[in-house]
Amino acid sequence: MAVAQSRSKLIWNVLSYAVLIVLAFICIAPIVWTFLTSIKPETQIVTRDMVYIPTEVTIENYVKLWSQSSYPTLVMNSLVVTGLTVLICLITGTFASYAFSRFVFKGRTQLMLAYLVVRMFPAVLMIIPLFVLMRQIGLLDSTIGLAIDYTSFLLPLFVWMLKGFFDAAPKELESAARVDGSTRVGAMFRIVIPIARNGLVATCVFVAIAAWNEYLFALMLTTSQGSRTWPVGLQLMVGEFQLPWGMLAAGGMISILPVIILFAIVQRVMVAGITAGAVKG
Amino acid sequence: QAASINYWHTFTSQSEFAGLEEVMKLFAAAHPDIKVTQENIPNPEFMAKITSAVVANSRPNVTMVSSERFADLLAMGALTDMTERIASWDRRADFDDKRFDSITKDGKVYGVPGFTFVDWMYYRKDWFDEAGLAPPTTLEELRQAAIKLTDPSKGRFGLGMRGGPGGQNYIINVMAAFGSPVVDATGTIGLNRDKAIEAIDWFSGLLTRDGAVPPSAANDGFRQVIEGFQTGQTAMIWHHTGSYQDVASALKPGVEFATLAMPAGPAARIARLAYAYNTITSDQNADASWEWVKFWGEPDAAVAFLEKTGYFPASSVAAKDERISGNPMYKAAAETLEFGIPQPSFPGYAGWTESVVLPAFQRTLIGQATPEQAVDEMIDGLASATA
Amino acid sequence: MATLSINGVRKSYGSLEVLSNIDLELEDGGFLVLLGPSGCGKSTLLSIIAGLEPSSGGDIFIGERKMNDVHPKDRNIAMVFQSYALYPTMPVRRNIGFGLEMRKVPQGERDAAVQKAAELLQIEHLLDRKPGQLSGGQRQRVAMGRAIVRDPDLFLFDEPLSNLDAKLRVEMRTEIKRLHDRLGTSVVYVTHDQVEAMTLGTKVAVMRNGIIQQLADPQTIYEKPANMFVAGFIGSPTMNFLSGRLEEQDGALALRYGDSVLALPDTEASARPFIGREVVAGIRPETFSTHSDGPSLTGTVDVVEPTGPDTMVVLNVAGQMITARLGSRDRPVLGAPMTLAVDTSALNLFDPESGNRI
Amino acid sequence: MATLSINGVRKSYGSLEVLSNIDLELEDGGFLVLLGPSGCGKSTLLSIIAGLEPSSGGDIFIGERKMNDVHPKDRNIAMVFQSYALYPTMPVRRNIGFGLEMRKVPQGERDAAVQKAAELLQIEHLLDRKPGQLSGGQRQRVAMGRAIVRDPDLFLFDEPLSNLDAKLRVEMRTEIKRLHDRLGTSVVYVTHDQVEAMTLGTKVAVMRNGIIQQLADPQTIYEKPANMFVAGFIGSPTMNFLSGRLEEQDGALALRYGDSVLALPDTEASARPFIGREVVAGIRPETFSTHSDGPSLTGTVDVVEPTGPDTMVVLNVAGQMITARLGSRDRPVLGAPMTLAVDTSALNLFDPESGNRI
Amino acid sequence: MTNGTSTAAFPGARSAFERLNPIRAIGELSESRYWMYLLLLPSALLITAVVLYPTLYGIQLSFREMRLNRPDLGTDWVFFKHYARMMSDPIFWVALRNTAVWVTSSIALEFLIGLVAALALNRDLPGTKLLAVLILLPYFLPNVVAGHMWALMLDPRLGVINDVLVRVGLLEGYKAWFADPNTAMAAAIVVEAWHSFPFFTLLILAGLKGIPADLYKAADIDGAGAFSQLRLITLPMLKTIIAAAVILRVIGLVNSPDLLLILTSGGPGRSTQVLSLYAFQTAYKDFNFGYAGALSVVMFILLMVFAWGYIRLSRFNQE
Ligand SMILES: Nc1ncnc2c1ncn2[C@@H]1O[C@H](COP(=O)(O)OP(=O)(O)OP(=O)(O)O)[C@@H](O)[C@H]1O
Ligand SMILES: Nc1ncnc2c1ncn2[C@@H]1O[C@H](COP(=O)(O)OP(=O)(O)OP(=O)(O)O)[C@@H](O)[C@H]1O
Ligand SMILES: [Mg+2]
Ligand SMILES: [Mg+2]
Repeated sequence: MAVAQSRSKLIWNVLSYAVLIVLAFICIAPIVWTFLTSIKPETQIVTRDMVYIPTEVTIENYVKLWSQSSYPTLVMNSLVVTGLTVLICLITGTFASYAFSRFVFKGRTQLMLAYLVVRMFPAVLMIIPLFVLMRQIGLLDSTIGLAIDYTSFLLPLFVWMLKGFFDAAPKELESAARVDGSTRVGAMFRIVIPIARNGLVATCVFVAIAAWNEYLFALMLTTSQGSRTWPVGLQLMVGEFQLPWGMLAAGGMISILPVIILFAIVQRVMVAGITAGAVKG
Repeated sequence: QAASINYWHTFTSQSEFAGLEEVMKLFAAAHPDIKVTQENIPNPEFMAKITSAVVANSRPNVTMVSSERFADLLAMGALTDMTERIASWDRRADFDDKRFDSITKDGKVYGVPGFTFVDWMYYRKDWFDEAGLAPPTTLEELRQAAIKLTDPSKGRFGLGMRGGPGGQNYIINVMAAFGSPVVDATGTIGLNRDKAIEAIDWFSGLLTRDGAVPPSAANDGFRQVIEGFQTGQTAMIWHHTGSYQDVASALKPGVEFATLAMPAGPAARIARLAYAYNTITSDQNADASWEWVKFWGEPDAAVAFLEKTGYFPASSVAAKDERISGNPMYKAAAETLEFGIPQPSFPGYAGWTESVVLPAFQRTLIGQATPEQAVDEMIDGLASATA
Repeated sequence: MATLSINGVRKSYGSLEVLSNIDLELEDGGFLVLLGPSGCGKSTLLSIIAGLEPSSGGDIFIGERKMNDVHPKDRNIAMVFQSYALYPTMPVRRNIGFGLEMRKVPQGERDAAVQKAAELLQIEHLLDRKPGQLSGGQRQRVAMGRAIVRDPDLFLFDEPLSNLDAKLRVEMRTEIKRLHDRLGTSVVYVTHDQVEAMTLGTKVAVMRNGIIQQLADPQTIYEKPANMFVAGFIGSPTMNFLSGRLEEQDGALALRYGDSVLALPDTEASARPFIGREVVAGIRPETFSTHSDGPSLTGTVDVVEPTGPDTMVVLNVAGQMITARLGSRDRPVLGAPMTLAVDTSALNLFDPESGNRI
Repeated sequence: MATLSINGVRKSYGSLEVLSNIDLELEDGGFLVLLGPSGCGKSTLLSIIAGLEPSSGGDIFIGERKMNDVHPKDRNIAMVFQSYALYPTMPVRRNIGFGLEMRKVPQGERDAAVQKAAELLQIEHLLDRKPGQLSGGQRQRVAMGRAIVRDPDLFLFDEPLSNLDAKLRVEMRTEIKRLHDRLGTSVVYVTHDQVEAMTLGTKVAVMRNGIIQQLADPQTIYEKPANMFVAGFIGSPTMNFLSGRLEEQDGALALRYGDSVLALPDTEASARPFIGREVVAGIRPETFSTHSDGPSLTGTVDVVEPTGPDTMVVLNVAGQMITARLGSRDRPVLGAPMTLAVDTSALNLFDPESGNRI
Repeated sequence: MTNGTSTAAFPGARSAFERLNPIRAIGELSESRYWMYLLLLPSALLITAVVLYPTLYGIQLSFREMRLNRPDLGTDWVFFKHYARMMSDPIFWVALRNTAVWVTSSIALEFLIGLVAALALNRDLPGTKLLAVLILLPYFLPNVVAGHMWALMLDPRLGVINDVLVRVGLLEGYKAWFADPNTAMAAAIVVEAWHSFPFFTLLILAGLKGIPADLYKAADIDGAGAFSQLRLITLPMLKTIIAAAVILRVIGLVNSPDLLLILTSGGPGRSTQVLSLYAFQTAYKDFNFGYAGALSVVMFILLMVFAWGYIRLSRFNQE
């Protein structure tokens, strides 16, 4: 026999469900609409009388999208760029945010601000010099070059976010690990990172999504089909003197697919959660 | 000599792409030693990208340049003088001299026209017939017809006004039609304040006074205007030949809708001819580039392109193609070719129209400014754009 | 196994000095107990020994090796943290074995060691839980286990038994003693339990406000406290301080308090210079008895508190409150006068001005 | 101020039952001490009383009010957590005053209360620090302060003094007693310190594996433990268990162990049915003495352990190890035979099969 | 980070074998006093390499005459000419005001919804894992797609939202949300909030998981209600995470014109013109890189001032 939960708890639970369901509806409705749009023929999209449920279903938009674009190449490029970006961020950024979180040294605040400053200069004006730079080091029009460009503004995001999560992990645990014979890096990898795991994953997800969806830099700094990414490809499929609703919608659906798959994997890791405790005081 | 060149363009839609591929295929057959790699760039970002490339000195060999971009690109030094090559080109005679007007500066020619967009208007033939109205030939007739055909209870409006992105060109046209061209016959740049005010007052009045325009006009771009027409919410729209396929896909040509040359204003009849030129933008492999540029002038290529896209050829030879001359709907276009003029073109023009003229006009639409204020804003903006 | 020497170690947090000029010497295989009031700097000192906190000055040697610039992991120290500092993401088994894992001890050997430690600490059944699922005392034992599986040069224990019940604590104390006897590893041990201090320590350091008050063997600390602070701090109930004037009576010393006099043994030669001055006599509550005769104090019974095995009696002796611990069979009557014999040989005299033992 | 009744409370974590059928009754103004080995469920019980953990069954009443469905914040309870649970982002002052702040006590009043509690706990100088800058004992006192500033219906203390030094602990104990006397608020108090249990508790509950073994006043728990577990758990050093056969000699009871016999007082009428059977005699170490005569045990001295005030002696009595606590002036000789008198009136007999007191 | 010399500099390296082991070498290095600088080095190098030149380039542009389509004007230094012009440029001031409205409203809305969603999700109620995925979906859509989809849904002719509102009776007829200066900004903010609130949800959720449950228990006992717990425990504990998230979002919103570009292009009139859009247009429509550079520098300075003040106020970096 489970003792009845206290009433206020019940109220909060009900409220939580209500909030979540409403939010989920708000979030999902446009996406559902996008999906519906993607399977409607043009005549049911551009019409005077709203067609909610398509009376005629077509996959033409997807077929066009697939045949017209080199979707696999584009997605592959996007995956590579996203993967590289996340990788670079993980390698360099994890260390940096750990340093910011764990050490007090002269100029720390200033340096952190400096990392932010990097993000502050409007991208609009960064493009030309970046273009020049990338051409000089021969990385123009390459996935690695693009990943490095992304890193320039995603790395600060990564570092700043992750620092918050590192801060939340008790310092004593590292002390214990170090006495146990672990080096500082060892303690970082074995103790701090597992504790900050949720935050690390969340941060990586952001960087990945930002890289996955980035358009302007990808357009400007890649030229050949071989290194173009999916958002650029998507935009290009949408001609100017066309009414591309169906295709645009199909493109939207296709473009969130890989992200959803990725997230489904990540989600499992994230919700595993950790039992905090063992820390007095 | 084996050479490889790259070609930047703004072909993005499926049909455009098919046309391009066709042309490339023909070219490859004719010039097996020249390898063309094409790169498509979305139209809105085209200038940003080409600017970056020019500044970074990493230009493509050949670039597609539309007339309104010519002046800016030339000023940036992006284009190469092609006068001599064109003069000695055996197909030069296929083209009317006018076709080169908007790619010529100080007697130097910088490109070869690929195809043409011709300004015209679409109207609901069935509604006009029903109301017993004749197709308008002047702007005032257009206004009267628009007022008559407006019936908000049925959700019908007379004119689909493009007051959003891209609408600046029509504002310029209306001002010119009222006697205030941006560049006058003598080549002087400037607006005639009174005429311009009159024009803006008339144009915005279609919404604010006559209510003959959908209230969404201030945010209506190409898409909204076409959709409004397709879904039977507007009786008339202004556009160019490039949208014919779209309109015809939703409405029956000759029955539900028909085309018409642009009506005349009090001072002039204005319709624009816009060309997409191919220009050499890099010194490297210039000869190979030239082969590619002039290939677009080959009737075979132009017709192949037309077949895929329906875009109006620039070459007079190609324009005689039966599929164009045989289609009554294209009559208006042929008519317009006679009196149509290119858009004004000087450095800063495009930017001024987009970032000054359009917002100023929008402000009259939404009641934030009077026509006088809007025109003053335009005049000031023009002054600083050309300062 | 190594000696530990600490020379002039200091530590400040900003302007707050929490350790000033600490000197300590611990012989190889010694067992040093740190005692002191809450906040006196014991944990800080351990952290500095372990290399977890930088000191603001001074040197630390373990064995012959100067440790100032040696990293914690290379000091080969095992430590129990006051706050346990268990790794929340790892199960108990891995928590305990972590130190061995870090030292690349093969899995099998490690498992055996963990198993053994867990048995000793009576937590075998908890090995697969996460720390968050343990009770306070269980967590503390895991923390303990993490230290004792190792074979370090030096053990640092920060109140390792504070959350255990008395019985378990006695058992654990015995285990620690056994471990120490067996391994002969030097130990620094912080505790608030004086029985632990007395039974485990070969040396006891009493600290106060970051200063070591006395460093000696437990017996000495107990019997000959260096000053009134140490005297008052050690022992429960705490030592009685009876103020009076030191007099010479018939060649022997005596303490005059109020109208009465307490004869002192002759041995206190060092006390002679204080004759005629105010002194404080420190008398432990357990040195009173109802049985013997000899020097005695008389007062009225103010409080009687039976605590199981003993009975605490507070006597009002000429206005000064004196606590005596008597056997449970003594049943004093509240408000009645009572005379208690004092074992003056266990008595200490203090200079009330400096607080130091005479 | 309120009574507390707990009826048949149970708690399981998954399949693990940590509390089974707990019944407790605490009178208004009572002081209940929970004692029990580590992991027996004391903290869990407190959490359930506070409403922080849902119980798996049973009812809780505070005063007349059934609390099962009452939210913790409405139970008007003050609690000291074993893990302190200080708010790391708030300075000490705010930590202590938080409960008052939540109850909308005006700033001035609150500050005064915090100040007073801080003085009592000797942490006035720490009021503006964050918990992270405190020593273990200081943190514990802050946790304590958070409870005592309030005026709740019920106090729950979970080992509130475990990290304090002996002297401070005595002072705090006194303060708690005083607080309790002054406010008359009911208290449930978990401790491992038996002196605390004995001096503070009006009632003591001894738990084991989630079951209450005995609930009685401290004197009874100490003198008449309900079973061998309680007997062995309470008292330090722990009670001696001497196994033997219960015999009748000359109409009086006696315990035969090995070749010897220990005469028992006649009072143990309830023991008569056990005559001729194996029984266990529980003898507290402090009931031995060298002085008196009467019933006695003889054995060889196996271990001698001086611990300041006392000397512990372990005698080998016919193969059974018996610990005696003697005065510090008794100096037994290792390996020599020794005879100790036993106060048999304080002796308990247990049934070795059930473990219960006879 | 090669081994050899570096390990030799630190005591603790024992054998030649160990000295050659790079993992061990890094381990040794990690104990050195300069470890934090070493940790920062790779990221700092990367950022400097990629960003220093572009930023300096942008800054120097702002002090020059640089109109790509007017080579006749040259590219001389003009010092503060562009800045002076900006002060009397009404569009700049309008854009500045709009930027402030756009950024603050969007952030406020995103944060609020994000927080509420995270709190609700953190209760770990059965079935909410699915809801969590649904709630995070909008963030996965590229800006391009999200913008266009909302443009379609809010369309004055084809918009499903208009249709629904009309059917429910909240609207008389279809409304042109983006053609009315009174609703254009608000509609854009709603779209932005819809698209980006999961950013806050995910971060706050991850942060919430790290708060020890004990604190809430203590707060329960102390009598803190749900709201007090949120205000006094949860938010302070999440302070650094929230502060970082807000700063990053502010920077993101100030700097990227994507969504507004798709939805309104700054119109109607200038009612949704923001600084980033203005700078973009100045650079790539007017080709006035000098002025665009100056606009960028001003945005940059405003952001700096904001970030600095914000860090100060939120005591972000204090222990
Ligand atoms: N989350 C949990 N999951 C499983 N078992 C748990 C959990 N929390 C506590 N326990 C177990 O419940 C039992 C009772 O725990 P509790 O904290 O009440 O013990 P306690 O009596 O307070 O012990 P201590 O004196 O060590 O603090 C312990 O054996 C513990 O291991
Ligand atoms: N980060 C800090 N900033 C300022 N003061 C600190 C800090 N950490 C500790 N202190 C102070 O240093 C002193 C010594 O702390 P320490 O933890 O060594 O005490 P302790 O002797 O272990 O006490 P306890 O027995 O209570 O654990 C304390 O007064 C404490 O308040
Ligand atoms: Mg401590
Ligand atoms: Mg407990």
